[in-house]
Amino acid sequence: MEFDFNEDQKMLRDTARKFLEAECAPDKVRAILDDDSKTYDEGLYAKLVEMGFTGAAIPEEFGGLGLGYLELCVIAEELGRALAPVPFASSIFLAAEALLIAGSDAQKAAWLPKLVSGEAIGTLAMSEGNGVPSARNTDTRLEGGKVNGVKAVVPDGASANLIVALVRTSSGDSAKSLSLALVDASSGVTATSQHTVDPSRKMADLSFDGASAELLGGEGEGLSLLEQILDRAAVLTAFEQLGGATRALEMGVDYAKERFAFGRQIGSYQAIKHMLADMYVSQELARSNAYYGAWALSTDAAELPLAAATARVSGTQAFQHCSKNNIQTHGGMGFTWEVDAHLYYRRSNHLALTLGSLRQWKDKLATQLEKQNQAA
Amino acid sequence: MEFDFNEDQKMLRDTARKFLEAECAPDKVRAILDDDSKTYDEGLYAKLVEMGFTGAAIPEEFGGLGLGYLELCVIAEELGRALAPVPFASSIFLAAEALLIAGSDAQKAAWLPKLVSGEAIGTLAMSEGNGVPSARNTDTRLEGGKVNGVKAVVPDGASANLIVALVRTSSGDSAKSLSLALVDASSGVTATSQHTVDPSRKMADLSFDGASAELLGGEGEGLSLLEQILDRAAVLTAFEQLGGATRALEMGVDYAKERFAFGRQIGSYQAIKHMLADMYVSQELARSNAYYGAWALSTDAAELPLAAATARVSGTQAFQHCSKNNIQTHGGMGFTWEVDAHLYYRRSNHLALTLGSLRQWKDKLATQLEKQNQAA
Amino acid sequence: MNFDDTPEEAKFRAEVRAWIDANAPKHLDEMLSTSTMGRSNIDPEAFRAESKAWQKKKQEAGWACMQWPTEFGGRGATPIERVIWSQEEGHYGILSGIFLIGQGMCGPTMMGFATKEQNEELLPRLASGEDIWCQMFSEPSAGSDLAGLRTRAEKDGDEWVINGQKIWTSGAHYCDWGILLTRTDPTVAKHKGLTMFFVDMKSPGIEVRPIKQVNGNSDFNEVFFTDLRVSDAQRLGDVGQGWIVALTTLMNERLAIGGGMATGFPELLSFVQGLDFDGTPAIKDGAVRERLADWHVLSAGLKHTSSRMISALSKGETPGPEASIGKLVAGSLMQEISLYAAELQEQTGAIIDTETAPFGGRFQAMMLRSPATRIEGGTDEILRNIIAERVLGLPADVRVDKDVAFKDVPKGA
Amino acid sequence: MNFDDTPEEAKFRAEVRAWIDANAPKHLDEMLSTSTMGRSNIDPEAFRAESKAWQKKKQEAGWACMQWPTEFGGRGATPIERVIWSQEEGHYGILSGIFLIGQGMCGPTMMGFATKEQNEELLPRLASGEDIWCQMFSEPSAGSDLAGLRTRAEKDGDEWVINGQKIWTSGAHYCDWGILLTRTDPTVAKHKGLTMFFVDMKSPGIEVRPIKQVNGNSDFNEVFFTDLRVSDAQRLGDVGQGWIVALTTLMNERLAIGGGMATGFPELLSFVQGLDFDGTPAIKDGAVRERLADWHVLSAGLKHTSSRMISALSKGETPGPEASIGKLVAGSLMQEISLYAAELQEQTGAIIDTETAPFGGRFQAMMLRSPATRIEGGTDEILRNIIAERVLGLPADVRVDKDVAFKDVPKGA
Repeated sequence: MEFDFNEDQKMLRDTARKFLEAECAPDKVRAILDDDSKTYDEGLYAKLVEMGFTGAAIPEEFGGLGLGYLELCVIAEELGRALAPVPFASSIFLAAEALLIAGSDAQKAAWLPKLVSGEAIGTLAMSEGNGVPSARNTDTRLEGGKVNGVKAVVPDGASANLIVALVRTSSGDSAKSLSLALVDASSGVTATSQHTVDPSRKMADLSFDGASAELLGGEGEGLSLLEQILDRAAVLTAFEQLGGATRALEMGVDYAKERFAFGRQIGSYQAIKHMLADMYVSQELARSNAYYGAWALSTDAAELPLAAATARVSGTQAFQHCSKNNIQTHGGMGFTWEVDAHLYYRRSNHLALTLGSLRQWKDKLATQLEKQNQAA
Repeated sequence: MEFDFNEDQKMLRDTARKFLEAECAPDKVRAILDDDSKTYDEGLYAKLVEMGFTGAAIPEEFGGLGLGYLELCVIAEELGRALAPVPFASSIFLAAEALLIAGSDAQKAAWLPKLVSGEAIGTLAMSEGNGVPSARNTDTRLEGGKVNGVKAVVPDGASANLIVALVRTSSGDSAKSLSLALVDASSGVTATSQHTVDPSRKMADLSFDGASAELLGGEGEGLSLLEQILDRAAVLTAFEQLGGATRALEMGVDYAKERFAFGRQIGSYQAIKHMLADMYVSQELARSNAYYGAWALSTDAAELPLAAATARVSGTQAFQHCSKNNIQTHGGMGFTWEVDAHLYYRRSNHLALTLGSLRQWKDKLATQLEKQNQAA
Repeated sequence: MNFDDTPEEAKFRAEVRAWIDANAPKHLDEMLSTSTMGRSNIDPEAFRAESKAWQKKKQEAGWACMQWPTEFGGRGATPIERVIWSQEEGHYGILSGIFLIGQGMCGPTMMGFATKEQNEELLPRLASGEDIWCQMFSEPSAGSDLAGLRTRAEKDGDEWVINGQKIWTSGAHYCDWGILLTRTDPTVAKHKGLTMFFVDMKSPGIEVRPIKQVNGNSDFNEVFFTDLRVSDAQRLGDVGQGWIVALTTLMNERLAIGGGMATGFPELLSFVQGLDFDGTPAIKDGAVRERLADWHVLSAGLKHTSSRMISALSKGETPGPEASIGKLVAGSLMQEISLYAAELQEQTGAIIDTETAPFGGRFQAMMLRSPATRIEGGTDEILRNIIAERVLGLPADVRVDKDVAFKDVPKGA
Repeated sequence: MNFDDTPEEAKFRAEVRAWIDANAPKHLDEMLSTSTMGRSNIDPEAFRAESKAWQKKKQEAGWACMQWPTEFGGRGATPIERVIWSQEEGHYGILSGIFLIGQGMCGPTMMGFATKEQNEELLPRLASGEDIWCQMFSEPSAGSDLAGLRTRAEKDGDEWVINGQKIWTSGAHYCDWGILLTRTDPTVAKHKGLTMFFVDMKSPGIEVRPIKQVNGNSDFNEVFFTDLRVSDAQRLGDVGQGWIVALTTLMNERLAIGGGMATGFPELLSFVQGLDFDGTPAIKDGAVRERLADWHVLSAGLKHTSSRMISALSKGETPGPEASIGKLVAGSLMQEISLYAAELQEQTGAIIDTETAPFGGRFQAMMLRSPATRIEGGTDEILRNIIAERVLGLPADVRVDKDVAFKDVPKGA
């Protein structure tokens, strides 16, 4: 059994960490956070492309390095740790994976190299702001190669050139009335920025007004393809969350060692020690669950839907728990703008909402448990 | 505003506490706990009758003192605190309340004086061991003045002379197919004792084989009457739970002051201090919620169903929380038979199950919130 | 057990109600009822003007500073009358927020330790809203451990020269006066070397810098003192007795806070009632029902606990440290509720704009404000210590700084 | 990242599997698979006989005490081989429970500190199951604070005379040998005055009294020493070095416990699958689904954490104090699951009889056993301290008993 990353992957982690420590210090994050006019750090994203990170799991024929998902997981953890203010997740975890899952050879050839090179930014637009993505909640429609409708709070919506959108291709409430569309955002798409909880990862409403589009995957397969995309993205995002959780825990531990009250380090008080110990526990469980997700993703195992839901719920809970209690550990300083603790709190809540809520994922998880147990 | 017990009621509390400290020390509880052949402490129950406690809320015309529900709440808290091993709750909170709610003058005159005097012990038999009491789950039937069927794990089932039973009076799954029956247990009823989590409050399966019975309340009103009985019993039991929670907290605090580790009282460690502080908080919230229930019960307020469900959930959670963490505070000694901590843990779990589970009561509570909000 | 007023209380309530009905600034009703935790829909200066106007009106009619003696502009009311007033004042009470520290904490401290002349000059102006006061105790390295403060005051003739820094000073940027706790002797144990003053916030040597909080507001400030000179006549209490004076101030803080803490529960219930999950009402979902039940238990428990305290006040009793449970429970509860509500809002739960966020963005305001609630005015950890030690009688933490000269206490970086 | 055996591991696993398949006591399958936490469906003496028989068979075939050297009856296996053995042994491993302390803790301590002759005489009998050993460290006033123990050993010529009391001694009533930690010098700081011995449990001067636990079992004992005489040759380590010796023993305890802790989750999932709420499948209820999801996250997290540790072992690394999370999470989880399952069982959840309780009374067994899990072998609080101090590097608690002669340390009543 080698339920761990191998030596090469660990070296990649070290490389990515050092790179991001140098290139993505908190002031870089704040530069995007504090500036409504900037959608992401273009310079940083260009360097990530240069490092080959965007193409880690994309086959060489489409301009990637073809390393694999384990390498991409390693990179995701480091991006999360550094709170990288770039559309990596939207472009790579969502759009590129959608193409890999459902794209024709021509679609892959047209777009994947651009996503890898950063020439194009992609994203996934599933929600219309009224709850879960479902037939009932989807009005945006694809007809005659044109998309019309509005998608709400799309991650990196204002930066994207390529939008994978959940659209209606026939009427009615059946799941079969929905498909995925590949929308070229160069015309007929208007982005309206939204102020959201984490302005270092911008979101926007997208209004489609006869934008050119084609089907991605079969007609009527929209929801089942979406599930597959989200399962993969959930594992990758779980690593991003894990990186954030780990860093928030470290910040809390460091502060608890530095800060004195009543003549001793606050980390010597059990209230603080045990809060940090519990953060460690949730972070450690999230790590183990993320690793299992990575194994399932990298081997395309039948366990992927359960592993993905478990990694997603565990990662979301751990990041929210650690970022929240990192603020608590910092006391008064913790809720100032000046201290970085809130950056993690923001990101944890952003990531908790972009791929579907805990409620949705817990429900998926329970559905998988039902299936698993019936099979056994 | 006087959201508190008055001076007379507080005097009654002192009297009851002193009486129970003298007459119901833990060895009395253990005498029942350790002896399968004893269903309850008959001597103690006789003395409680003598003190007038059984008749506190029963009108004078039926042999009671006619004081009121607030007085009964005060007594309930003290019985809970002392873990009194007697069928007080079954006989008074359930059977007597059922008679007061639904009984004819003749039924009340026949039975209430006996319940007050202890000549009869009553109980309520609702479940048949297959989940919530509902039409679907009820097979026991009343026909021609005779009851046939089996009721499961009835509190004080083996001691009861009078059984208020939920029975089927017509076929079908409609709620209207159920009624309450007043069953004389002197013949045609066989009790089979069950070993349960708290043997200081025995429970038994009851098999009815043509036992004599009559309707209690209108035909088809079984479930709605049951709701009313349970609402009242929930408030009274919440006080019993509150008494237990308070005592478990006190035990934990006392032990934390006495016990030394690493040269100081374990109560000086924040892990223990804060655990006890959290127990205090849940106990204090349960107290406030129980008081509100007492107010609603004593004034027959429209808020009773919501107040009862809130008091029930709060009381159950507080008692389970305090009894569980009292064991934890005691460390190794906490899980020995010899130390009294487990008596409270047992009782907390017994009381959590006898009037319907937390799940049922949370559901009722949510239903009341829906109604309240719709009305507002 | 009842919720009825005594005849005197009922009479008083009727009087209050009639006056408020005739005089309240009803043009502010909409703004006040949609303001949420840490965010109002009006700019701070306009808000302050409305606050001062309402305070002046109240004071002129004898409804200001209920608990103060009449000679200083108060009413000399009983504690229960004060509770009745605030029940009836309802959301107009939000306007009094900027005076709370001055009237609730600084005023009583002045009454205990300033001269009659000083009080006669300053307190009526505080009661009528003409002046606003702040309290300067906390420092960057003295939060929970307040007595660890380092701001130095050194005697120079009839004056004191003060250097140092305070933090978390609410409203310092618009305050007229403040009370200030300083260290006058670092060679004795830390509680013994403190001295209290009151100072004119417009004095030279005081610089105020706002602190931006996580939710973007700047309700608090840093205050820097550079050779600030304060007359010895403005000393409150004896030299070295500052800790005792500060305890008077803080005792009043806890009572103020213990009142009714917002939990976010009514908002959640109301939001959930209108929500559906892809065609099914959210409130029919078992998981939602369980959360509502669990949280109603906490929220109702706090409300009824508050009724118990009011009943005690009504009998002339003084609620003790058990009032700490209010903030302890409410702070975490609001945070949990805000995160859960955002979860139910799915992707739109990320929006923080009042206009476009679901439910007016109230849960997002709570999400960004509640972390501070769990810290300010006593962290969750300090509150649990207070309950454990003062209510349950458990032993205090081991204190390594006891009987050590302040200058020798380990302080870290 | 994979779950595959290396070729050597696969070969070893095949060998183990074949031997177990040919030799395991399959007549016990039903009893072993329905035994729950703290309760088996067979009487303790019969269980012990089966345990000894299986141990003897294993030892004769070279499968006992995997990690011990062969000269003392072990196999000299690698840690990963030991893991593979226990994965393959499956529920037959329950039979080895009574040898765990002896083989896992006492044996390694003896190897470190007893003479070669003593080990050659005693250890093979322990390996083959002929002898059972116990560990006598804890005392009524020395639990978490183990080094606060009071049992006195005083030198008398070539012997030591021992008086005092131990508690929580697993299996003392049927044990043949035990290791015993005593205080030989109360005038020095508490860790410095301890000395370790091994003793024949049948010696005069030893009295064993069983302790009845909350779940009705008596797995533990009190052990009283009255002028017990032990030869100085049975001393393990130097006089005053007992704490160092004990740490060797305890280090082995944590590894043993860190393995795979039962949580009750698979049982809950299986129970819920068969349950309905008045005609609707329980598993369709939102609240049930949320609990299953939340608890699966913990239970799967523990399982995969254990896989990570096994992977580390497989590479020759030694898992550290992070293994403490297993018991910390599993103990509370089992308690919560048991209470919730009883809740779902409604009134019948109160029944504890195996025959009549729903689901064989397994949740009730957990309800009465799990409080002990949260305490034994390190309380939740001690485990959090270990994680905070040894994994996260946070400072230790303030120690008032450091550098104080044991006799002067405050001990309460």
